Amino acid sequence: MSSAQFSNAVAATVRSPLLDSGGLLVAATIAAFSLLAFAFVAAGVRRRFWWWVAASVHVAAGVLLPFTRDLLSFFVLWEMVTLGAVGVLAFEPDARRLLRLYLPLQLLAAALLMSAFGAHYGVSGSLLLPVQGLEAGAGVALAALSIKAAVIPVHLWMTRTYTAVRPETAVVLSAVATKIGVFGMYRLISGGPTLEIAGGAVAVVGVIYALRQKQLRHFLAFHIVSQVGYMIAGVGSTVAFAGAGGLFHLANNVVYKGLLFMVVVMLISRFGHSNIYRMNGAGRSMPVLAVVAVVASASISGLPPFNGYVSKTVIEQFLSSPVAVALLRIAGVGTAISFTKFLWYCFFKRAEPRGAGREDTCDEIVGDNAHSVPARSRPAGGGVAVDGRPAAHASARRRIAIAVILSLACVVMGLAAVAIFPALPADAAVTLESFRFGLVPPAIGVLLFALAYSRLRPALERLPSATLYTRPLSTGATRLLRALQEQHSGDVRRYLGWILMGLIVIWAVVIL
Amino acid sequence: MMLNVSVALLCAFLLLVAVYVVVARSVLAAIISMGVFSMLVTAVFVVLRAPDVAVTEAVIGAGLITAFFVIALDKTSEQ
Amino acid sequence: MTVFAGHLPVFLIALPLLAVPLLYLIDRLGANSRNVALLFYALMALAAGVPWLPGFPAEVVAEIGGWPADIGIELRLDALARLFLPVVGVIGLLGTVAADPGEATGPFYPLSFLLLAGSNGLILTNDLFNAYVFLEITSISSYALVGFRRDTRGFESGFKYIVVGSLASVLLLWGIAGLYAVSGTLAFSRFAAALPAVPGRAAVAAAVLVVVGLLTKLGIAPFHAWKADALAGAPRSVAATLAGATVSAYFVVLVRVLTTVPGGIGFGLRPATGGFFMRLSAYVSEFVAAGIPGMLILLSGASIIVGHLTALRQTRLSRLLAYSSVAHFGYIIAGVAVGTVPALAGAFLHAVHHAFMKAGLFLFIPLAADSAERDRITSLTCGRTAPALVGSAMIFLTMGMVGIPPAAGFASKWILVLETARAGAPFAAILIALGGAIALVYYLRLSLAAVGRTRSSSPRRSPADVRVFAAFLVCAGYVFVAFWATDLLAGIAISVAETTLGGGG
Amino acid sequence: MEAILATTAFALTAIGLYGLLTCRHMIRLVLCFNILEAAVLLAIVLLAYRPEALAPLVRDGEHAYVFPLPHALAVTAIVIGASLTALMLAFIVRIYKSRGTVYIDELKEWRR
Repeated sequence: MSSAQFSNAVAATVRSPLLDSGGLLVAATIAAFSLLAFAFVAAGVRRRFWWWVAASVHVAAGVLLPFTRDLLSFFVLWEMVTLGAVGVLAFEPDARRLLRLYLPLQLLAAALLMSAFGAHYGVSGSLLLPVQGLEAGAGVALAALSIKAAVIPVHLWMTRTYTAVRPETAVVLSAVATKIGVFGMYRLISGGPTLEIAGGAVAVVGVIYALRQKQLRHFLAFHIVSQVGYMIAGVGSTVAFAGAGGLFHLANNVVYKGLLFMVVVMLISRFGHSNIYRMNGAGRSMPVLAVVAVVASASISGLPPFNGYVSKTVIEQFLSSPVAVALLRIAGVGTAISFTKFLWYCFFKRAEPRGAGREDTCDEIVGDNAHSVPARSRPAGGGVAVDGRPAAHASARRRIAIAVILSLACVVMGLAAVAIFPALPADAAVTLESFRFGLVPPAIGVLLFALAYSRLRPALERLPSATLYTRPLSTGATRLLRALQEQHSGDVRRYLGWILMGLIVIWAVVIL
Repeated sequence: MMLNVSVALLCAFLLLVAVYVVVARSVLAAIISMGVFSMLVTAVFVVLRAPDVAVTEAVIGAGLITAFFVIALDKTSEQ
Repeated sequence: MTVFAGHLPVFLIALPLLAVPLLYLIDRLGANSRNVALLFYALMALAAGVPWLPGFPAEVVAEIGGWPADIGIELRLDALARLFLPVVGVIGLLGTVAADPGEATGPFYPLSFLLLAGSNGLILTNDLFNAYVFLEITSISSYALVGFRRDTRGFESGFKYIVVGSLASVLLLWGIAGLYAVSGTLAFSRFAAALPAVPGRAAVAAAVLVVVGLLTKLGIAPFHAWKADALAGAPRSVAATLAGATVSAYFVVLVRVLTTVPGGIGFGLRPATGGFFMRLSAYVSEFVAAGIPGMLILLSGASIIVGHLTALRQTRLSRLLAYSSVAHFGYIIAGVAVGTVPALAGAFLHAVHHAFMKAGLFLFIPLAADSAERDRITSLTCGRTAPALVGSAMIFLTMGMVGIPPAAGFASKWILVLETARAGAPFAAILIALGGAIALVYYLRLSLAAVGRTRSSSPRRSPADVRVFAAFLVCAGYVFVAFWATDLLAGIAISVAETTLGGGG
Repeated sequence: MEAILATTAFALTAIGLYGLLTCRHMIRLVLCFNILEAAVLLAIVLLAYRPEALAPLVRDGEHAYVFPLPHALAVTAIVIGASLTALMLAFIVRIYKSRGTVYIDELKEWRR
């Protein structure tokens, strides 16, 4: 290894960036969205200076990462994304609780990635970004990237932190971390049908768990999981067009998922809680927001001509595995049901009287702190938000304006997809057949919502929690640590015994 | 042959004393037998034609260290 | 220059030894020996840097009394010694500077010079038995220094340390006798010629004894349990010296043994073919056949796991740091076992970085605790002297320990991960990488606990505080500078590794 | 004869290690260390032994001498062992003064 590699890995990325259209698209989208998201945050609650620094590091590392040429810079920037997020979370009211969950998983991911890079280096002898995927350690790298991408059994860090931070923070965070995980798969893993099917399965499971959520932010967090499934199916395919579709879906997702988070922030600050079923028909009092929400929902459900439609249809057309395609279609139906429910309950339906139904039973995410949201999101200027007094108007108008810009972006990215991202197939999204595939699943979804949702809901809520495995894991770990501690305290003769036993075992292994 | 037998007897005695050092009831007895043990080791050194080591062992091992042990035992068993 | 150079190895050992009775005399006469000791220690640290002057010969061999190396004692100032002499000197100096005047009385300074003489001797000697003698000098003075807190805990620590250390010495002595029996020589430089390229069982058994004795002194699992007890009971300045300087000297001896005894290092498994179980069984059998390097890799894995996991639950900073040392020496030993030039360079680099970082963190305790006894993590604060500076320096040191980029420790860990993976020990690579992750958890706990609180009672500010502060800042400064000088340091480490491998065969 | 002495050395080591792992009294622990050390010394001196050689004290005429280097090692080891013993005993006395116990398993100040 040349020692010169260590001087300033990040600067090396800046000096000689790797410019390909996929990386440019992702970086540009993250950068543009993050600027808007910063403006959105600035319009609301006042943050400390160091919060902005940490958030900037988080975003800047995410923007730089697509341009790296070598694995060392990739790893350094990956770590800076994590560190920035840790910094951001450290300024949240519940910092300690958040970090206890966020850190271990992220660090596990970093460690796995580091060792995968080591294995690759061991086989190939080079630290340059591999052209055909990692030559060794691809499985380990995939595990690391899956953690970062919040794939379903290891999604906890994402679903629990994004729902427990102050709502505006989630807007900023949603743009980078999971997307970096997916982008890493694009750069480092040479996929195949297995990865496509896995992506499809993640999309379906994510949507099912999203369907059972009652809190808005949990609902969005699980939709991130589901959308990541689409992206994995795309970038995990060996077909170039499917990969392009996956990347474009990633970019689209940054835009419309961020937009949805903004909508949710505004709903929460309007109503002071985040229960979907008690939003009381916000469409009447916030018509612009309702339009924005419809655009975002249409995008995520893949309705033409919005951006989600283009990427979804490209992915589905070019996947090599029919199973994966079928899974993605099912996930598309689920997404449509889910967002019809969101629009209906939040914007169009008059609320049921309080106490009716079982809304107050908390679902799978324990310790939901939605009830305390208004207190935390109260702006520093005082007297804004909750009941819409005049002081709130300026900031609310600014926020709405940002949301409108983003919804316009959804339309533009859908209509001018090929111009924006030339790697996409030129005519894939404009054939009659693709329109049909774009329209049918959402239509089925809307129908199913109208006809069967009330029957579906209890069944969904009886599903086992996706976090069943955490408790035995944590008790086991605690016991192990306690036993270790017990071995290390007290009698010095035990230490001597360890030494002699070690010596005998070593002799037995080495000599015999 | 005679040498072998006498060395074997010496070694057997050495081992017996060593075992007694470990298992003796009273620590004082163990210390005294440690002195005996050192003298036996000295004898073995002489047999092995190492008079320099034997002298050192006799002075330090059998004399000085035994004295240390006795002093330490004395200081830790007052009251 | 050459005349002087020829005597430098002797001076580096003899002058500290000379200082021992001198300082004792000064202390007995009632004068304050502290300033004399510091001045003299600083001179010794400077002398340790002399081999870096331009024009100094690449290797200096001093035969004591003109005897050749089979019979007499030979001191050899080679590249490895040149790298580690300043580490031992500077960290020892920092520890001595930071010594609490209340504890550093009587034979404290004479003992620290004995420690320095022993450490320098360990680094310089070219003879295994001579190394044993210096090891005992070093160990005995460190046992005595550990007990210098003069309370129950200090004595208990000292006694546990001496018991475990004595067992290690006995094992080492057996191993030395065995190696002498099979090879007929005790000089490091002659093992390669005296032993067959694939040593027999007796030679391997003896080498294992020597290595286990040294690993116990270093604190590698499962021979590490004494470490937390010893370092927690020691005066903080002594703990810093032991964890940084003395351990480096032991490490040098270990490297010398492993690089000179045939089959001591060099772990490289070929990728096997066939189905999964075929490959697995081939891997396991090759691993067992790898002998001492395979054993070292396994021990390093055990150290990383045990060290980091045990550190997770500690409530005292000193114990936490001790267990973290166990894990870090696991990293280092993995690099040594692999034994290629870059791996060895990574190990050396990490050993040097770790010495400074660990010493710095041990010096953080007297800065952040309000009494010698209270090093509980929950009661530490940065709020006595320049809280912001102390806090940020401490965070910087912990970043170095974890291996996060803008602090030293990242590059060396990165090399170790890459090289262990390349040598066919991917689990070691994964463990090294994962270890950093676990370390971040407990170091973050420390950082949050220490930075998040300011002391309400009135600050105590004394000259001793300023000294500790200065020593602490030097360590933190090293961690900062070393990151930006990684290229330079890595180049040095690589050249040292090359000469070490080339000279030893 | 070499075989007998080598066996004795190993047996002494075994006895010493047994004592180390079973004795509670700290002074007895130190005694065990002395046994262990005597065993190593025996082995080292045995290394130099040749049946036909004389003790390395120079006398008139040509004689085969026992190789003196291991003897030098053994003497050094004895001195080192003595100082270790002295230091251990000093610690034991200090522990007894401050803690009032001579039993190793009662030293548990560092449990947490």
